[in-house]
Amino acid sequence: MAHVEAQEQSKLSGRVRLGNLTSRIPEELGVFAALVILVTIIGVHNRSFVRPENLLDLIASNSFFGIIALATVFLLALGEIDLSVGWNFNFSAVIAGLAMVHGVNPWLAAGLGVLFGAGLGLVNGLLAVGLQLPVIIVTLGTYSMFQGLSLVVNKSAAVVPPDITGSFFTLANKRIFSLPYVGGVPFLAVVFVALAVVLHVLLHRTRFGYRVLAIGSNAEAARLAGIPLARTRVLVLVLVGTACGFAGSLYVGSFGSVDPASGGQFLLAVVAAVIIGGTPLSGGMGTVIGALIGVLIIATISSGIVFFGIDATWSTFVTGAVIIIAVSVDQAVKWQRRRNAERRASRTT
Amino acid sequence: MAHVEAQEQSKLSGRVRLGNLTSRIPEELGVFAALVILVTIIGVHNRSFVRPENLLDLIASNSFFGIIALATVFLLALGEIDLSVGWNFNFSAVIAGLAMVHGVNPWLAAGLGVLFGAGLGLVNGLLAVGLQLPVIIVTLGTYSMFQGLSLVVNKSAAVVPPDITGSFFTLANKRIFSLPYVGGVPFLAVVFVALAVVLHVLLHRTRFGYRVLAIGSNAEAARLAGIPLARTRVLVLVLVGTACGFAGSLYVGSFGSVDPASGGQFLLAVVAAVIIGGTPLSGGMGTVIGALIGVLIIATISSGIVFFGIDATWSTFVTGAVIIIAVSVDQAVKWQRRRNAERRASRTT
Amino acid sequence: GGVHASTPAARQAPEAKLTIGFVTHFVGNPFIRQVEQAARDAGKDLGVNVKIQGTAGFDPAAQLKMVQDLFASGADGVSTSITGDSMAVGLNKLIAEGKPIVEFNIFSTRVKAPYVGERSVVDWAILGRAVRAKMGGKSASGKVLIGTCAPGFPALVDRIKGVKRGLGSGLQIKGPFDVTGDPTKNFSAWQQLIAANPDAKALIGVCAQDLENLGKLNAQKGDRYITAGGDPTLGNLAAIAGGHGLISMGQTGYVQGYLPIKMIVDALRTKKALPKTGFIASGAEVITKSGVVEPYGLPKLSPAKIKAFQTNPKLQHAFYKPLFVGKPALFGRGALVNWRSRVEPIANASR
Amino acid sequence: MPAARTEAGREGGSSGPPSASSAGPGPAISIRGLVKRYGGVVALDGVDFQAARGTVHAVVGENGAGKSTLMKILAGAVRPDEGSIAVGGEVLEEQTPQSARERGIGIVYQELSLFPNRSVLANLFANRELVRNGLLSRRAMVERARPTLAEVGLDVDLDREVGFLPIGEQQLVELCRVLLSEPSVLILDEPNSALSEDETGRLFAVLRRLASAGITILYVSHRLEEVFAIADRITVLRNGREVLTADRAELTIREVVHAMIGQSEHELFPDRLPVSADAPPRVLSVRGLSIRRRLHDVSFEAHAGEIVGLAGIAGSGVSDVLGVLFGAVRPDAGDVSFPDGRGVPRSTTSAARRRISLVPADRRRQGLMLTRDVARNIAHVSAGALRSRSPWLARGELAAAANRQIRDLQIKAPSPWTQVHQLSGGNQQKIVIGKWLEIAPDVILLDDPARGVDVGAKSEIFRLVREVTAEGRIVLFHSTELPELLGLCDRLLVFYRGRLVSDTDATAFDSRSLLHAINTGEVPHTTERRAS
Ligand SMILES: Nc1ncnc2c1ncn2[C@@H]1O[C@H](COP(=O)(O)OP(=O)(O)OP(=O)(O)O)[C@@H](O)[C@H]1O
Ligand SMILES: Nc1ncnc2c1ncn2[C@@H]1O[C@H](COP(=O)(O)OP(=O)(O)OP(=O)(O)O)[C@@H](O)[C@H]1O
Ligand SMILES: [Mg+2]
Ligand SMILES: [Mg+2]
Repeated sequence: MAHVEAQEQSKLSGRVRLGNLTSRIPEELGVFAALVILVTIIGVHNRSFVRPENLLDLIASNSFFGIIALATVFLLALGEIDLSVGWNFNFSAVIAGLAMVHGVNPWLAAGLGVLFGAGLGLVNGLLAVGLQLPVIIVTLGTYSMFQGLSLVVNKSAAVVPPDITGSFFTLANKRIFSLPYVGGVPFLAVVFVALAVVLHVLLHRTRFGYRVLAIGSNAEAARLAGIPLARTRVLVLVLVGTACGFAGSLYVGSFGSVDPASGGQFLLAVVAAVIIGGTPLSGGMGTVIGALIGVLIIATISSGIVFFGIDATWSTFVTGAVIIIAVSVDQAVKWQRRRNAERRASRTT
Repeated sequence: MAHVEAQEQSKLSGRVRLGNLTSRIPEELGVFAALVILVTIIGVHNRSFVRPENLLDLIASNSFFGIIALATVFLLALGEIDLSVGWNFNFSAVIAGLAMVHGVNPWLAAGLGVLFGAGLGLVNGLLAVGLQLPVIIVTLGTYSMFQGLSLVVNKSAAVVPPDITGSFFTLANKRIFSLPYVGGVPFLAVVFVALAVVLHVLLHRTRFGYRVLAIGSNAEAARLAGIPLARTRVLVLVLVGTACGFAGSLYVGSFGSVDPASGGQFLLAVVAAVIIGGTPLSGGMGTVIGALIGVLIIATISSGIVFFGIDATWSTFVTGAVIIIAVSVDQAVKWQRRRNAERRASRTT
Repeated sequence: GGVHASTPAARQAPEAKLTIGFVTHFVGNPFIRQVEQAARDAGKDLGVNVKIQGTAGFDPAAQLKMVQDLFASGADGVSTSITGDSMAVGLNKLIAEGKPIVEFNIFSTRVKAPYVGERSVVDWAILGRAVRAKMGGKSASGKVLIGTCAPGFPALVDRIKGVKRGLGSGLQIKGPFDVTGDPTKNFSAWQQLIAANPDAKALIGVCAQDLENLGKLNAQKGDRYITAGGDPTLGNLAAIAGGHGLISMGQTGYVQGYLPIKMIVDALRTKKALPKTGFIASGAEVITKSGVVEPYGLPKLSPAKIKAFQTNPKLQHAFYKPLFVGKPALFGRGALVNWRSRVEPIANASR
Repeated sequence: MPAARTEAGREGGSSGPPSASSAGPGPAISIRGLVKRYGGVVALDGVDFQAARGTVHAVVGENGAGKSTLMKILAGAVRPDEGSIAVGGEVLEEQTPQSARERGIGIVYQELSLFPNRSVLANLFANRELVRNGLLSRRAMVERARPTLAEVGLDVDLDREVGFLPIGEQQLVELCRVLLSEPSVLILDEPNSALSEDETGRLFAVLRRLASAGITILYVSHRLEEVFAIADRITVLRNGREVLTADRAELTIREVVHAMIGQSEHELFPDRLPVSADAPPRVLSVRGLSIRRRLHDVSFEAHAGEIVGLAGIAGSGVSDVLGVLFGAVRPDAGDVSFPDGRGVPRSTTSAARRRISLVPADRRRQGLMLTRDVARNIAHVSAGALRSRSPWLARGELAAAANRQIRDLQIKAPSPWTQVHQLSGGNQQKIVIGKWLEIAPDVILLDDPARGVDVGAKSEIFRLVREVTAEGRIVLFHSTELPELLGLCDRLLVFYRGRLVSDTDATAFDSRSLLHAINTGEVPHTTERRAS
């Protein structure tokens, strides 16, 4: 397929040969450019969009599906995809919320929510490994199972912790420190970005990350290299589940309640963020930073719709069109960069 | 990943060598068994479910996303996936409906709807080939674009042809012929099953189908064998688009109207049907008959919920659980069959 | 649809226990949940089985299939919300076969059945007027933002029409903007709307989750804005109680769940067919800090009482049941016993 | 950096391989009654043999004899049905790849097991990454790899994704990876099938060093001259049985070939045939062909009836030239005219339809659909690329074509419906050739076509090449094996760093001067013919 060659070449990645040392032109340059262009355009149209406070709020309020997207990179790097993330998020949030309703200390309850999410991830993992099925098939089932069970326990009513004045809730909505020129930075935004850095390191600087990428690149070769396939697969699904649970608990903290529908729409946004960010479905490659930028692009688009005051009837269409434009910019930058890379490579040989 | 070997093997299975002649044990045995078991269980609980008339109605009323699922097999066989099918269906139906509203002959209008769907497929194809992007990314954008434009043209209201007494509408709801013991067979059911046979032949008995599977198996090798990648890719997307338009026109015919929400939920059901049917995301393989059975499994589950009188609170969970059970049955049968296959093969030496 | 199996109403022996199907959209939505609960209560009171089915979102074709399957599996009557005209042809086919069907919450003029639901325009005009008053009544001026979760969805279009009517002239009304139905997206949508329009005076959302999120944002902004929304959800009540929200319009979901069951059962037992069309108002609930004004002369509810309803269904059953029992009356006890007398032209539903 | 290594050991859960010294009594391998069946096919039929410690033990045999299966079993990648393996006197039970690694058994698989979209460095240390305080230490790994890379002579960007390297460089990467694991038993399954002569030379130097350090080496190859150059002892497999084992000193190539294919060696390179008279004189001419920074002003002519050899190492531009002629690579400058009077094909599709064929160097990535059957692979071009009146895919024709090629190329496949990944490496290679022969191509570009093919089949393939050449077709032939270039070709084009440095009659070179030429670009300035 045409794009296969494109991918092939894009595998030429940012690294170019300079004798033996290598200079890194980040993969994520393209999406980043797309993001900057979007933000600029909207900012020019309406200055108040680019006020640091607003941009930080934007990051914070999109950090919930964002956190899940970051972890999902690992799954796509493995060549898999999890459809159940949205309802895992919802179910975990509901459990955390119910725990608080039943008087558990909010911090403990939040921890419980995280563990619960991890547990649901473990369920996905064990089913996938046990039945030797692709994750997409398994999560097709657990998608409805998590949703259904969540409905049963929340009695399809919003779960509202009685007292949301505690330190947990205040922190979740707080601007924890303030920067010059920028002002207060929301806790959620900090957590989101910090997590992105951590997961980036986990994927590209640890043996675990290397194993994930190796399996995604060539599962059979990984087996022959003695990499534990099943275990790694389960671990990645647990990681994704943990992210869902974590996002869920944060959600309870910052909203002080969980609606039965919360997170139900996450799936498409998560996948969109990850692949717009530059992680292919085919596995063996993945960029957490790209996913971070992908999340911001999606957030910016929906916000831009509002700032441009685009009529509700047109907003959906515009969203789609802008996505196409954004990925085109990404491609354009990739091509440009590839040409430069070749030129520099040749100069050194 | 564990399932990769499983897939590898399942790719091998199906054909069992007996000396030089080959005996074909259909891939689809497993899902078929799962379907039969489901139908039996529900039938035992409530006889009226297994009345031929009811089963035929079940097939007919699920033929809309079903038809799209059949065509989507080609796309997965190519290693691609189209997120926009639901809104392509909706948009095409709206166009066909509007044409009727503006007094175009229903048959012509329906034809127009089909062409329009094909056109949207072409758009996806040209974008994917032109931007050298995976179809999933492109359709992430067109998903919203089609939905948005459809909303614009239908003014977010149902499109209702003024006169739905014409031959087109009656045929779409007719039982065209009647079989002994079975009774009248709905037109939609006939079209759906017939289409499955046609597309099965197209995939496995024609050069076009051969090219699709060849590209899905190894795109680079296909390119170096002179197989036209871009053209085949575009053609497949046009095929999927045509199926969406066709289903859309049928929908208008049989429902006598199309709503802004119609088809919005199709995506997950389509993907579910295809992969439950046994077509992997990885490309290089595909079974249209499997997809047909996958559609029927999904239809049976949702209908079974009603016949069992399972309350709305639990229905979602049950749906998911039954999906897991169904795919497990499939796997179990596959393992069993593989074992037999090997035994028979070795006996022949 | 395959429906010949079910025993037509006419041949139904009175003492045999009836089965009534109830098909909703948005399974798991709190409002829908209340409607379902009411249907269950009605089933208990009237001694019939109530089978509840529903779709996750808006899926007319799927809902129609559920109605057909319900009759095929032996239901004697079905009440369903009409999420799209696609259901009309199929439902009318069943109605023509003599199957009793009642629409609730969302209707289609094409379906030949009676409808129980809100009086969108008139009711939401109340909310509009309340906001106007808060903005300074006659002398009011300034910017009002309106958000919708389903652009162009007929019922919501009517609500917006009502809001605008209530707001009257002289105000700068912007929108409707798409603030989406997804609670998380909804929050950031309103957040961005406020950031984009810092000068707005009032924010009105016509969907259930709007006021809750508006309340949170308003709290962050020192309650600078006048906010209003719909439905008595816990979140909305909290927002109003906390003084972050002005008013919420309810549509008395309990009546929308209970009455259709009663209508069908009455029709079957008295062998008197349902009206082929018509509208019965479920009644407006006006939720403000002072409490909830209920329709049909029901006593005023305290926010605490509404909260109690959510956790203990028995209380809400006890509260609403009087409407449906005893001697027919205009208000209070017995107000909906003789429901046939309350049937209005369907046009009133969107007037 | 011992610190780093032990770290890696713990992290890996596998105690790093015992270095030859710490291995105690050196492991000799002894195999008894090894049987492996695949369904109906018997891959190994009771193989016994011993390999002594510190020796290079060659295992040879025709394609499908069972060599790779045997090696995979030793490496724990495949489970035997019967028989036992003992390494260093210790009988192995339930061997897995991991347990084999822990026992210090290292292997280079014939069909490489690399991670295409991972960097060279990540591949070199797959699952043995070096860790410094919790994080991977890129520097440590580079340091660690450098000497080995130097010794093997692999000079690539360590951050380049392996999938982009030519097959030869990929083989070197896999070789370095196994060397870095410091095995006590080293298994090499056709490790140099795509390596150039001096790369092979460096490999052999390494092997000798390791053997003298007491490491046992099993070496599988079809290049018998090289086998005789490196091996201490030779075992011949035939139809899954061990038919001959002896010290090299006691053997001749002729004897080995006889043991392999049951007939004493017939001429590997067929004599030049007279060009059939009715074939009109036709020519492929290339003028000033250039690709930015890869190919510089290349001009030559290839006439029907002669086999034109392209000699050059990786990076020389040979595959680029072949790629351009096939329409797979876009040139920046230059013009080409084919016998059909037209220029460079717009696409590989139009190339195939103009009966221009390219047998690519990397069969797995560029040539085969591994999970599909022989028939469909043979039909790759005829059904996939060519125009045809009928839209149908006739099973009968598929089978007929497949059987034709199975017969002509002596492909060892149970049936046309056998999946290709079930075939031995050499037989897979024959299929890539067969799918092009099937369309009776007019211009034939061969990029190392006989890689991993046994002597018998090789001479058969060369005979076919000779025949089609005589029928008046244009044939360009590239191989990493200089004897093939010298033995088969009539004319030789030598490429160096993207330039055509020599265009003479093949007899102008002997193997030494050709080796010198491709590695330095310096050609013996001699245009007069030498008697061969
Ligand atoms: N996975 C498999 N399934 C079925 N048959 C197989 C499989 N692997 C190998 N075989 C068969 O086992 C026999 C031996 O194969 P093997 O790869 O060991 O041959 P080889 O000696 O390595 O040949 P070559 O020199 O071509 O590499 C062949 O006939 C092959 O078809
Ligand atoms: N797709 C590619 N993109 C970038 N660099 C490549 C690519 N393929 C190969 N290379 C690099 O270019 C160099 C030459 O590779 P190539 O396959 O072109 O060899 P060649 O010039 O054809 O010589 P040979 O005749 O040995 O094949 C190699 O060192 C490799 O690292
Ligand atoms: Mg081999
Ligand atoms: Mg090359």
